[in-house]
Amino acid sequence: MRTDSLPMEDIPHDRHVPGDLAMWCFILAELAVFGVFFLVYGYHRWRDPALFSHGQQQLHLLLPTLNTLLLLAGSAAIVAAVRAFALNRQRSGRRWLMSTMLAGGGFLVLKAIELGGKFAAGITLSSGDFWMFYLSLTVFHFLHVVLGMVIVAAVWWQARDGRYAGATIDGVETAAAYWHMVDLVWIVLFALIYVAR
Amino acid sequence: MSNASAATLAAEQARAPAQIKYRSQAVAKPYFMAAIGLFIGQILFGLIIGLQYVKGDFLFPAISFSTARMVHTNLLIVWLLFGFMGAGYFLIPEECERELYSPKLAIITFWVFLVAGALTIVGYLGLPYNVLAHLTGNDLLPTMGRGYLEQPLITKVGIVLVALSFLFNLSMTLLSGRKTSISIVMLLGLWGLAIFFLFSFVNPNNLVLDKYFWWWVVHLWVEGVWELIMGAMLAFVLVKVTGVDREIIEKWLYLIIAMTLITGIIGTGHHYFWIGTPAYWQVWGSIFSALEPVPFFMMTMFAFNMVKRRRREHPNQAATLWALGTGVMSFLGAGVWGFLGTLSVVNYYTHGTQLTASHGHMAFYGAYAMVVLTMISYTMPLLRGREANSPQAQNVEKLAFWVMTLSIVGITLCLTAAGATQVWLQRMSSAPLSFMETQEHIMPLYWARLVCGLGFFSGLMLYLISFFVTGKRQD
Amino acid sequence: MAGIVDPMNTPAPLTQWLLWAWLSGLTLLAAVLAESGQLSQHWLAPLVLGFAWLKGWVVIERYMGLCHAPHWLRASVHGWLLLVTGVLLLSFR
Amino acid sequence: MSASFTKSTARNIFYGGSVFFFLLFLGLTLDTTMALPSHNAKAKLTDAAVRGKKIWETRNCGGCHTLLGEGAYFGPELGNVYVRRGPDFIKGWMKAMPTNVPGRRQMPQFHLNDGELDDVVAFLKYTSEINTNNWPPNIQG
Repeated sequence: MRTDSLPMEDIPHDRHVPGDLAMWCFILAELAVFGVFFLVYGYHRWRDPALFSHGQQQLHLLLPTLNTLLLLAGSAAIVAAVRAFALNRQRSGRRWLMSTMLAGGGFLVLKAIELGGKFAAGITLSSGDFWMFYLSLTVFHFLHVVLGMVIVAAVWWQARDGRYAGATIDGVETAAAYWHMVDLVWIVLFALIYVAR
Repeated sequence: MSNASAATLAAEQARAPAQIKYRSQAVAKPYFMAAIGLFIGQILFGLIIGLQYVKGDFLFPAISFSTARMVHTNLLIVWLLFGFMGAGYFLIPEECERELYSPKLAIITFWVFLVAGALTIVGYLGLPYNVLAHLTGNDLLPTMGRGYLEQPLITKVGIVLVALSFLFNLSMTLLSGRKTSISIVMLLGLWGLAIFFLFSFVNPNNLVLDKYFWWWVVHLWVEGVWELIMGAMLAFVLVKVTGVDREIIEKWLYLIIAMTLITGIIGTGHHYFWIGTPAYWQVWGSIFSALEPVPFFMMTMFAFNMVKRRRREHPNQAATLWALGTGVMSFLGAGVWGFLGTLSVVNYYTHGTQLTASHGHMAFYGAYAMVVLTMISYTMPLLRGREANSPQAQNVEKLAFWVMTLSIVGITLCLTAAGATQVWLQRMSSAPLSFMETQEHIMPLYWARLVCGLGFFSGLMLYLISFFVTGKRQD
Repeated sequence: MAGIVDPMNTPAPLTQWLLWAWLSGLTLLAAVLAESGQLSQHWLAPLVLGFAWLKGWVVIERYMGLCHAPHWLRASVHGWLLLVTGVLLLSFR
Repeated sequence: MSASFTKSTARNIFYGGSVFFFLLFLGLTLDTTMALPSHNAKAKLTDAAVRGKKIWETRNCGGCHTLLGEGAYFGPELGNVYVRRGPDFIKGWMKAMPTNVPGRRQMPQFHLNDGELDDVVAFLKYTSEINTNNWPPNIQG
């Protein structure tokens, strides 16, 4: 399968791409999308700081802070999972993957509560620039957490069949890379929309 | 009809050439011939409307601009569809390693499509458009009179039936054959083409919704599923002419089309800036469509990389040239020229000007016309019983490549300058001129465009001639 | 085999706990600073964007493991983080 | 450098990414269709305007003109022509076609009766009321 991976892999401290290169292409594309979204947000905020501050004042910090902690915990758990599989500790690895999914599930529940409140208050994408960006960015990110959970769940499922026993743990690393990307984007999003007001 | 097609089929099979792997691949030949014929028709009508831009009353009222333009754009779509179908009939049996499910059905489909297409064009030219609409049942379900979808209702239904017959034939072939990534991507693209065409039957009274779903055909075709077809065709030819390991080509194919759909689907939003849709599309559409050049750039790099890593010297150098040309010109036309007007702050001034036309010309030629010509260039010699044409014939074909490509670059540059003039005089000036006053200022550029159009036509004639150059065989 | 990961490329358990505590601590600190209202807006935005950069740096280097990755990849992701936090910093005037 | 790049991962990203972004597109489409009535509250789609739209389509007006910037670039933008020229000018213009000035671009005579001309005007009034986010930049279209 790996027809164009280069030789010299056994040299110690060799530069190593964590996970599949195709996934890293996807990650870079996703980062580009979010990056441009953030820059456009910055431009609009710069043009009308009052509108954005006013909108931000109406956001509560409790749920997003808990959510940040949950995503970070999920990331920490998947790092532990990669290490466990690298050491061929299958049971432990699967448990850490499950922890990541639990953390992600918690994120989704809290986020749904937060967004539900906004929708109940009649806020939509057409409720002005701030709410447009708030909803676009958070819902878009929310969907990425869902996708991240699907990927981790698929890896967890394969791990049950011993797919990552001994030979290769590419799949775990690939899923972990995606999860960390989702986390990284949220770290910026959290600072940008909720905290920096 | 069936007698005639059976006879044609028998004739095709009788001279099934040695070089194709499966005899039923020969059904691709009439499709490609029809494609080239309709391509010539498209360019002739392009010349007529190009002339009408400078001599406003040329051929009026016999052929008005709106009619000639409709023939120009509809022939474009139809010849590309013929090209895709020919490519499908050639590619799928070879990839699936079995004969086509039903060559007979393919020939029947060919004649139905050709006759329906010809009748539609005759209707456009021979009848007033509203009479044609009335006679063909537009009052039952109004679908006509929208760009690219001007076909009468019965033609649209015919297109759906032709597409279903074609897809049935290919899908049955694939289901019982070898399933390669290239053939799966090709079929996914063709199924997507058929499914999104169904939105041509959606025409709400609300103009905003009408336009909204019109783009589900037009944008999701050319910046969505057609790119899967294009990618699969290009990958197929590259596997053949470079001899690079299929596994490598196929994984790049997946990655490129993944990027295409990731950026292109939401990228539809760049059409939703000013048609009465909510303002947030300006942000969503700009962001995603700004990234649409990425897959085109990857496609270019892909084509050049594979040719650089080639493991054989294929005698058909013309096909390789077309493949590389597709990579470059689709990036320039769809990627770069598309990007020029895609950000909402820029598009506010460029929307609905000749700048859009400049992008349209180079993108359609660079991506879709060229990929079909790539496929024809690779397959036609095989369908005619040889691995490659003689060097003399290939030289004529390569010359045609350069004349057509440079002419389209000329047309694009003229139209870009025309669009910039429009933006400047009509939209940004402190004392804006009216549309028609602005047009007067652009006349020299329209003349230059017409000259480039004549250049393109001569290139196309050279291309046609290249099929009749015999010369000495290399092997 | 490309797929086999040197376990040394992943942080050891103690390091993992420390990284997690550091990231969570920065998060809580940012939230508390914002809630307390002690800081003026002029200082809050640069501070929390700085925190975001610090956290992102840890995620990129240690969680994603890009400290062991080829330089083009590492630089791309770090460049993204710097660009985003940097430009956003400018947007708060 | 050591890296793996497998076809199966690339394939999964293609399928997953396409489904993901298509579902997102459907979501945005749903939001758009729900937001349209309030976004275009001013645009009155009367019966006459609906009839006018059919006339617009069956005379292939978009073969020469743009409407909200979409169509052909041979004749002027007509989305805002109701504001630019007014109803009487539009009807008089269509009755006077073609001008038959040598060398000038010609518009066909469509032989519309007065009722049909009123329908066309009603349609163009409707298009001028659509909330286009302030496009075009000026009255010239």
